[in-house]
Amino acid sequence: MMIWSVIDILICALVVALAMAALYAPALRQRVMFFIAFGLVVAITWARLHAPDLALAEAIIGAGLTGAMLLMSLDHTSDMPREPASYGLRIGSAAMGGVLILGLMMIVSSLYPIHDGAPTLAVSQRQVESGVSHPVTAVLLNFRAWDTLLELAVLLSAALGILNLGPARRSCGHAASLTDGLARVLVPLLILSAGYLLWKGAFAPGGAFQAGAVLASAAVVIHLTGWEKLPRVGLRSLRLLLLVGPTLFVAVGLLPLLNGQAFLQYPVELAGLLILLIESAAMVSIAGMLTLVYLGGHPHANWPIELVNPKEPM
Amino acid sequence: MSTILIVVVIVPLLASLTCLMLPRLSDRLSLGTGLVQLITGGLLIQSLASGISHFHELGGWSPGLGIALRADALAGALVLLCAIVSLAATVYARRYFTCVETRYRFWPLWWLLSTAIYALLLSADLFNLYVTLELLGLSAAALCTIGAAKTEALRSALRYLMLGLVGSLLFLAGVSMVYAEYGTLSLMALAGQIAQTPATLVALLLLSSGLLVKCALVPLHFWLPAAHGSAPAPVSAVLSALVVKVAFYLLLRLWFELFSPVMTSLFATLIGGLGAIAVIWGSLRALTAARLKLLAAYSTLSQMGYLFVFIPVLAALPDEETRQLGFGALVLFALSHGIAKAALFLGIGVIQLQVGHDRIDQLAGSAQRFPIAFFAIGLAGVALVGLPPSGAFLAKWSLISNSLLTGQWWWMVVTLTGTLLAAAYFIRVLGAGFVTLGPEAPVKGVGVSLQAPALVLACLATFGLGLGAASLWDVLAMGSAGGQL
Amino acid sequence: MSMGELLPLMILCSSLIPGLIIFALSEEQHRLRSGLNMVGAVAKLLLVAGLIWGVYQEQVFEARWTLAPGLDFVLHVDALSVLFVSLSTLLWLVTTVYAIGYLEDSPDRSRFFGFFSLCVTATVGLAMAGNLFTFVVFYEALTLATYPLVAHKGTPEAVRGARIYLGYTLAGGLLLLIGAVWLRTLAGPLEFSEGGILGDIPGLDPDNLRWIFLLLMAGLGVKAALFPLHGWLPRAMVAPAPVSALLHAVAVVKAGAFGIVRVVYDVYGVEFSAHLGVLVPLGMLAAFTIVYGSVRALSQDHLKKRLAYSTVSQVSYIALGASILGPLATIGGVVHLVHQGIMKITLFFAAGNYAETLGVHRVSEMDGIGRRMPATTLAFTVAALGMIGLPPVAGFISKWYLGLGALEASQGIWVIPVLVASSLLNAAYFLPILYRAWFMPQRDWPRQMHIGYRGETLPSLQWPPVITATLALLVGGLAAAPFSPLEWVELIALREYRL
Amino acid sequence: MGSSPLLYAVTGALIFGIGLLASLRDEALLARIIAINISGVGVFLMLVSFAYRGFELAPDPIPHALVLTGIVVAVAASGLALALEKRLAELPKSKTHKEDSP
Repeated sequence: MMIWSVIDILICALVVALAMAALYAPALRQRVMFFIAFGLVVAITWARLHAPDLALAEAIIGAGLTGAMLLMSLDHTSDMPREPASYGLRIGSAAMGGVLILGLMMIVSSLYPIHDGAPTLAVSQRQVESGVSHPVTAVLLNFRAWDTLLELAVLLSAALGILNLGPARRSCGHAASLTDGLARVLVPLLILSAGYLLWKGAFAPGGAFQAGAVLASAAVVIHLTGWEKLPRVGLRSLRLLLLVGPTLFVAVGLLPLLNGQAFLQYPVELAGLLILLIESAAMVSIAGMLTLVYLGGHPHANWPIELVNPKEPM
Repeated sequence: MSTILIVVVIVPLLASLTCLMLPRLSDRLSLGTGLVQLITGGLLIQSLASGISHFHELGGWSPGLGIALRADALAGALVLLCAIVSLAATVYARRYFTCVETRYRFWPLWWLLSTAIYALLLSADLFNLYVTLELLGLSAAALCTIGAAKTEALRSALRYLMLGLVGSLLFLAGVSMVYAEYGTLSLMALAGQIAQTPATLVALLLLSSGLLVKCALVPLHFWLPAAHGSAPAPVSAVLSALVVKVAFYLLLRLWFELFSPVMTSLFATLIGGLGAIAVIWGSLRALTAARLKLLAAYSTLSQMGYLFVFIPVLAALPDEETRQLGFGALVLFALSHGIAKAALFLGIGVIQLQVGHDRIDQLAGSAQRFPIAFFAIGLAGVALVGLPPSGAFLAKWSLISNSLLTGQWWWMVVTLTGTLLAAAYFIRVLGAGFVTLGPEAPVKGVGVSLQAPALVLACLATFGLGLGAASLWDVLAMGSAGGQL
Repeated sequence: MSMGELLPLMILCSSLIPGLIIFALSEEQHRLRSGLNMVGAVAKLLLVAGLIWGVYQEQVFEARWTLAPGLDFVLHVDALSVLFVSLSTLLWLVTTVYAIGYLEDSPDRSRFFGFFSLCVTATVGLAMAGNLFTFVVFYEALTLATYPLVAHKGTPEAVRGARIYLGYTLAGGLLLLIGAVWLRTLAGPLEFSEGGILGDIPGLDPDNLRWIFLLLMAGLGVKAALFPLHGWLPRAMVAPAPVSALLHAVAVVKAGAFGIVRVVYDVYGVEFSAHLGVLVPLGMLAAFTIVYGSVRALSQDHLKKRLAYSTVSQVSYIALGASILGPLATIGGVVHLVHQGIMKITLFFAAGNYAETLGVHRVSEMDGIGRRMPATTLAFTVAALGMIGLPPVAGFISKWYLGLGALEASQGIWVIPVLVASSLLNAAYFLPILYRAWFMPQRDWPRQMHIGYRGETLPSLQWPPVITATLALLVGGLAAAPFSPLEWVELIALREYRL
Repeated sequence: MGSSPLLYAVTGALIFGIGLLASLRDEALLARIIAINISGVGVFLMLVSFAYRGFELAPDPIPHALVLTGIVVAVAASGLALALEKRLAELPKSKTHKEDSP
């Protein structure tokens, strides 16, 4: 046990140190690098705290996708900030912030010991009715499926907002080291592992989000190598790509209403199948949306539809 | 299982997806969706008034394990408000965005925002509320950028987004503390359990400050004027009328239902004090604003301030019955402001669209050129200032009366000062618009469907809510029979 | 719904509905617009006739609508309401005729007549308000409906005048609101009742009541143009003549005075007010305003301004009457509500005719105008003499009863001199006008309009002042006839003093 | 289960706090996005340590699901913010209305 305590202390110190570095390093580029490192250490932390789903998600999304986005944005971000506030003001606000943070830390420590609440007990009791054996997937796709549906809506609104803004990022020389050959190996591997993660989600860590994020990262790799081979998605296909996940989710959710049951109340015997169905569709949409989020703009100037005459009457 | 709650939240989501799928149908589809929402809202409030309480366990799981949707009278009243305002704004947006491509980009996001609002109003789960808040923030920020290639609009949208994120983060921190302390996220389960512990107090502060950012209470207000002042008119209308309002709705739920054991009179007075500053400061800024939309945005700051001034007065009321009445006045004020502010923004949008700007010192001739829109602006002004027969007048009457009753006359002074200032900034607008131009021929006429929504809303705020307010109290009394309030 | 509920609502709607329809009309539909206006005005007159009959028979007219728990919107008709309702209805009819002629061919008439109708609706509602809350509602509504009328011309000067007007009246409205809310929290629903209500409620703190009285009077005093709250009135002169006529004779100024009467008699109760000691200061202020307004009127060359200061002075007679304990003073004050209205509207019609037909705005331009426009000037003369208080014109009756009342309340020592001084001052600013108009040689007029008609100007401009001047003569000369204002006011006084 | 989860929870609170403070500084957008993300991780860390039940017991799955949702929401929001920034950078540096900014 002793050795674990040491490891815990080390991990925590590392997390805090990297966070400070990512927040206060002098140059933006350094901060981004530290942030990516921070994400990786946090992924390890999740693993340590028995949260492998999160470790996967953090590594792919938190450190990977966000890091890639930040790196790409370095080009057009104006450089380091203007002259900061006066010395006294900074000391003052830091002192006040410090006191607040200390208070928060003390309050958090007063929360322990933590006991299982009624919902936690209910999850373990009713796991069998959820159709999947992995509890996190059961919570995400069944017990709290409404959260997940709305989360898809959040992703959709980010993607739509981005599509409305302007053209996508150009692929550029940032990742010159990532050679063509490596990418040729990496991309099929990523697609394969996405499928695996999706399938595995029913009984082990993994699922639509991780799988979708892996797919998106395949797209990122393609983009980074500067391939023009990223299949040119037509407008209609793009819309379908974004839609299929949420639409299928809603449709499956609405069906039980016909029987006078609740929204999203899957029949117990079909639950596993339906969840897999929803997850597959969601994975495709998530991949599409995350790719758009990464690209930061639309691949077609005339999103969302090809118009003969843009001023056509209603 | 109340299927009507599912209709309320799913119809806009489906509308969003369908508008994305079939852009060419989206104009007509949106109109239909708005109508359906209005009918649903009406049915919901009607059934609530007859004493039926609505509850839906999503996935069939009991609350705690799953997420529940529920509607009491307060939620029902706000659902109806949102349905009314968004229908008006939808009709308006069809004419406002003259470029068809812009409309096609607008509708899916518009209905996502709507989804977020309804999901938030009906949600009975703390974490689910966090997700709805994020959906609200993201879709609203994305909408702010529609059709605008202006630096100003993009910059304020970005600031709006970032502040929204900070607010959500604070809220999430509060949620996690609550979960650690009580082991559940269901509002119903929490309501009976909340006790006076230090962690609960901190959780309350975190949740409240997160929401206060979104309500733009002074001193967390600085993002609002730019964001509301530079978005397209229908979006501004919904942002000012609904988006800040639903954040306030959540605060009401937290303060009066969940955390009532932790709410001290000191806390209430502090909140009221900030509200009072917002009332005065917002009005003063509105008085000196150079543009109409900016004036309207500052007016939102000040009007939101009143809602917070209600809090200490309500908290000090001695018995349950008068508090119930005072609470009704608060809800009435929120509804009245929502509808009137939407009318104001829609009316301003007409002028801005036709004249090409909304500078107050160049408004001369507006009263002649856009009689309907200008009349709507005037009527909305009546409701915003709180003159009879508007709903806000009744609410202010109650606020003043209660502040005298509880011996807190200073809230009355704030209310009256704010009212005078509000009158002053509206007189400024009316005066500028009434100045006639020379004999040169007026510009082409403006379509009725662009002007009518503003007028309908303004009439509703000034006459409808004023004369029909009594039923609100009836509904609130019915709806909260089983609740905490 | 019984007739007792329906009639007050119908009276409101008879101007509200035409007003709303008129807003929707286009500029060109002037025939329809005028028709609607006239139908509304005549219908209202007929309905009011029914009302008078009913109230005389002691029928109860009351409509009640709960707006919020504890806040009822009440229309209740008593003898005092009837007096004010009939005055406004009658004068609205005349003013509508006048306004149709006055605004011929000017722009934005739909807006004008729409708000004009709303303005009368608010006035009538104010007259029929059954409790203080409803009164406040209509009081504010009146402010709002008149603002666009004052600003109607759209010149920077008009907009400025309107802004000042709105600033004053909204601030006054707020004071009234505070007073009303405060009193409401102390004393319950505040339903107007003859003889007052506060005297019967035990346990009220007299000091609070005095403060509230001050607030209410300050709020009402703005519209009633009590010194020092009268500043808006001369500036609101920029409004078109029919608006000025309505503002001074019926709507705004009278609403304030009517409110003072309501509060003193039907909320506080005149005896209870005297007991609180609030009447004497009110009376002093009214007396001062009477003299002050007259003195200021002396030095005005602008005709409408001179009339405006005259209004400041004359309206305070009503407040003065209300502040003297005793039925005779009450009669004098309340009957002046009617008499001043009829006379002042005549004066403004005449002033409007001068300005519209000949472009004459100033007293110094009026030389010989009596020969050019004899009918108008004759009407003006009758009204001016009435204002001075010469029998048999109506003004005499008011002053007579005021004087008697003051003697009865043994306050003659200061009231009588005020009345005398005021009458002398009235003479001093009206007689020179009359002299110029009749006896000085004609000059060149700044302009000549409406000369194609048989009369001296447009018929719809010429007849209204003649009619109202005749009316002023009739109510003065036939003051003892049944259903004359004086007789009706005696009925009111009997009921107020529970005699 | 020792004090490990407590340690992580307190670390989470610390990171949440410093991230939040940093996000309020007047800095380049990129830095503020990093700060908000770090602050979010702080909240997630608290939640996950609340879920931890020691080596032998399975953790509480609910916070894990919540955090997963939170991670996805965070990337969506960051993406939108960065895209807005990109669009702003592409626009010509036009005159901004001075009187409009509060």
